[in-house]
Amino acid sequence: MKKKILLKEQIKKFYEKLRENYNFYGPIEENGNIVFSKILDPEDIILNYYNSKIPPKSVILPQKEILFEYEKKGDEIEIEEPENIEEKNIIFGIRPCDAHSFYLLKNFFEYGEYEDTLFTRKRKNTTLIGIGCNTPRQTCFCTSLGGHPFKKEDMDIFLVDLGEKYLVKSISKKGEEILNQISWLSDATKSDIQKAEKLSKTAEELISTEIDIEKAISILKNNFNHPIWKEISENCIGCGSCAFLCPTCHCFDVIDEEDHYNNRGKRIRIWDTCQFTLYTLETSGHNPRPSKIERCRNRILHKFSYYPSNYDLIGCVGCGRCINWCPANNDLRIILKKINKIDKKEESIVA
Amino acid sequence: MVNRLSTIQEQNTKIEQLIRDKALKLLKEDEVDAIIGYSSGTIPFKTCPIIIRSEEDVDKLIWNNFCAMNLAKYLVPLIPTLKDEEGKNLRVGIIAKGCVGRALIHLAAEKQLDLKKIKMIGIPCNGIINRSQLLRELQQEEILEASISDDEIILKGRNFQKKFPIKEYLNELCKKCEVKSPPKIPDLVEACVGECQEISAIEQDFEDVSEFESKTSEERWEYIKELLSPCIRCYACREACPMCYCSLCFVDQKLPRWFGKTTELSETIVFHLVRAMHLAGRCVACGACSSVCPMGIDLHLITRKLEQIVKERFDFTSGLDPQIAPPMHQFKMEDKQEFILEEE
Amino acid sequence: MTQTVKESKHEQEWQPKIIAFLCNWCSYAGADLAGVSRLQYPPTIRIVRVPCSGRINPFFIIKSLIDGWDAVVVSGCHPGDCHYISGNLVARRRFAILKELITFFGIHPDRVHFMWVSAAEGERFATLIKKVSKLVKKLGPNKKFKNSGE
Amino acid sequence: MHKENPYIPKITTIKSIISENDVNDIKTFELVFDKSEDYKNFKYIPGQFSELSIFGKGECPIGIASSPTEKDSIKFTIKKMGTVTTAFHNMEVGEKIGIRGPLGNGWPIEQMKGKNIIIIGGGFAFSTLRSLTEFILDEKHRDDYEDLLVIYGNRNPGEVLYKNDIKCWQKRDDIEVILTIDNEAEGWDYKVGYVAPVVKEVGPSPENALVAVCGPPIMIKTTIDVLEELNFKGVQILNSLEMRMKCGIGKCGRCNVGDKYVCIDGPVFSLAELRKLPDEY
Repeated sequence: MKKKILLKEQIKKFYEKLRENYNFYGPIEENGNIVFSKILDPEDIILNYYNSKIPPKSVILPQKEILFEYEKKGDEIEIEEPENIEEKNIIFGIRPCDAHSFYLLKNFFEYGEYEDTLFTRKRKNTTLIGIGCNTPRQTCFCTSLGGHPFKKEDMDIFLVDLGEKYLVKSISKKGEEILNQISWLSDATKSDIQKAEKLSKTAEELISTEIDIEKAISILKNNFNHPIWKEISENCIGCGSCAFLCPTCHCFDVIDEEDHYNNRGKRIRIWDTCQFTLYTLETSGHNPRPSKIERCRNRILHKFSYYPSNYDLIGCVGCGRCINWCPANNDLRIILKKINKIDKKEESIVA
Repeated sequence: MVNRLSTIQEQNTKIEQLIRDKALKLLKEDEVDAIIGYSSGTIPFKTCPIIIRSEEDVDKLIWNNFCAMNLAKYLVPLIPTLKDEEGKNLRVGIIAKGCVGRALIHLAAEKQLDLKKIKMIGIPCNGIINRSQLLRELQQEEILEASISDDEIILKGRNFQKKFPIKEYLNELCKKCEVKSPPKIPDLVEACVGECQEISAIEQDFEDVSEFESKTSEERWEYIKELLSPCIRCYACREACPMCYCSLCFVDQKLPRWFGKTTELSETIVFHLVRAMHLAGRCVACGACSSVCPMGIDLHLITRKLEQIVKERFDFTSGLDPQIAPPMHQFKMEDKQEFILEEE
Repeated sequence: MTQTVKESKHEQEWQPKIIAFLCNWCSYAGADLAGVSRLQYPPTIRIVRVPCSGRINPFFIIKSLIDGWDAVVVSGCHPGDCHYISGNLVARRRFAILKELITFFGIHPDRVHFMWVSAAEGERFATLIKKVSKLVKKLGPNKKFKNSGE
Repeated sequence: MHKENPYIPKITTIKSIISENDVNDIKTFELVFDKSEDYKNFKYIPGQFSELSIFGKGECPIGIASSPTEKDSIKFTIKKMGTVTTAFHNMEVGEKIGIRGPLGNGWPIEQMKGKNIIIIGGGFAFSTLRSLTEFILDEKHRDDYEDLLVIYGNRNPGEVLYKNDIKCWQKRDDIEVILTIDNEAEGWDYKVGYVAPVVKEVGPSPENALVAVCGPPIMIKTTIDVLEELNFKGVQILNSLEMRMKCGIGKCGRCNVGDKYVCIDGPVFSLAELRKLPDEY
């Protein structure tokens, strides 16, 4: 399909058209933070943002999600499926790194004998309309992880901000179907396309961090007991901000909420993180990961060792959120660089 | 003595020198095994807490107005990093701005640590910059570099450079801080290295608190709702708080499960309400909880209220004297009881 | 049948539900005395007997509000009369802070009441409960937390 | 058509509750599925577990104590420990329990065929071993396996689980049952001593044998040492791991040991496999 042009003042029209059939999510400002939320007024959409505070995974993997509801009727128990799964969603203005996180999450949730159909069905019903990053942040390092500020493969429709207008390209069939519904988009000119290509190049050059991830992955295979884990966990305070703001972290806790008044209740899942002591604490009092050392190690290894060996993917997209918001400034880039400096000789001694 | 009339930048240089001199001396004379301090951060507005163990690393220690974390957190006995191979506690030196000193003293008052094993390297703190406020003011502009020049903070972005007066962009608690350098402990003078001050009581007004309290119930509830609605329950506030050292926080208790753990507004409000209550008479007003919040929630008003309650009710200020029992550890027959319901 | 059944005004009126934690040694006996003496007070309270007002964890009070009680009453022995010597004095400091904080957070102070009632003060108990009921009735149902009002 | 929501439990009813020990903190619950097709779909092998839920209280993973050869109902032995298990102990016959499963890999019954089987259990962890023993003893399966030896240790006689089943086993000649308790007690006619020394004393031969071990960590550790002394190889020693779990299907993330999830890759691992994993369980 041909590349199209969407003028900035047409966003409203674009939104009005699509919200008829979709829940339209986009980046807006809430209490000083950019978050992905259901758009009620197209004027609220902020597209010249760096990246959202809370990753857009929250749209289909919300912090609190109902697994099912039940009702007690006398001796019987009736179980009801959650309602909103079949609703169609659009996530508008998602960044390439976050779009890639949806790919990782989808692979994880459908892996194995048991498919998490709550997630996969929601993912199927969600269309990603993404936008390239003209100016990546200082902390971005997606290029080290196979990403790119203009990577469009994980999206359905890809936009490029050309200043006063957006270059629009459908990537998937889903995207093409949506664009076919919108007849009034004008065609892009050659110079528009050239400009987009130039922007892509400039953006790539702005990313200054370069990390040899393949090397880190191979080193992490053998260094479970290396002293580096003590070193990097020393200033960690054990909060969950890195995980809760991470677009690929997906671990959760399951709890029941009872409504005594109506003999009803629901089982919900809420985000959880391996950084919390309680995460692995067993009722007997035994904790397989009793200190920050094991917990920090698990976080790094999960992303850069267990993910590659189980799913052949890297569990990080390089969005830089954990770097920006870690209270102790425990910088992931520095951690990976330190790991890459582990000497092969040293390794064999420790192992 | 650091000259109070000099610019903030000059003060910082002097404080940094003070830190390095004292740290070097302590390590050289084998008075301590490790020193907890701040090292330069990897992104603007941030410093990275660091634990150094050798003289060569002394130059990594820095001071500037971004040193937001309360280092006392790293000394709470439940955190095991500061133990040697055999699990024994190390002798530790700690870079102590006023509130870090207060936290240490209060922890000693609660018998959580032994001040005899600690060297407090006191420094006259000149305030911590409110990162979230500045980020909010610059909205979506990315700040590539933040530096301090004279009395101003200079922020550089891709195509801008802006200056802000530091004094106006300090944390609210720092603006009202009366304990810039850590209090001198009368019975343990040898634990206080560097600049400590003699202080036995703080007098301050609580206009900000009374102003807030003059609002109606509903207005206050709306304010609290708005304030806490971004909370994602990452517990960074709890984990950064030197006083939150319970091995099992009330919110994590399961038998019985008191309060919900979701991000529903009423549940987050209850979490912050109960946490505040647990900090009454213990909070040292360091503002670490607000500084570390990834969502930029500023809890200073609650902190101020706690300070006001214990000051006005029990005439107590936390973290000044390890010998005085905290107000919630004691009671008096003549405590005020105007809130008790009477027939008329 | 032409006669329509009219609900009396009294039945239609909203009645608050108030949970009362009474200490075993003074206030519970006081409430008992109020009953034995046939003193009238509104049927709005549900009593939980606890060993001492010092037993009251502030969680009990907050949890009650979350669970939808319209108000919470805690009553213990008068200062100096505690069966455990100082339980109520310890509790008093806690309650002082709790009451100030919940008021600060915007929950109406009349939702939580503390009182001292001795075993001999049946009348005082009845009067105070009347007073509390009146205050809470004026406030209306507790709807601040999600579980309430149902 | 989409696949089913994996978090929705099937409904069962408690048919009977048996108190297993003197202190009454271990009970065996017999559950019957409300819908017969749910039972038909619940095909399990010994060593697998299920996520049991009490609505309003939560869910917890429990090993299946019955053997698939026992018809019509399934059994779970539950010790009163945390929120959900305490709620279980307050349940009565006729109440509803949710169940998801069977989950996990279970004991490798195919690999065990034609081998001498040695079952070593300690205390409360005997439930899935009971399942395995009953399975092997079933007339349809008994010929598939060679000698069967069960060594079961407890702190005191009152703690011994499944007393009736054990009595039946002792009467048979195709199984050797060795019971032991930590300290001597009145009326105890069997062995006295920890499990590991008893294993050493019995001295089973490693030839053509597989050992299934389950018990408290210290017992497992000492027993493994003894077995290695007796020349058992790592691949011959099977272990069932425990970890905190929530989802049971490899999604919630907390039960990983290295890159393996205990809930889907386990809970049964051979010692050889465990040695390859980091020591984080």
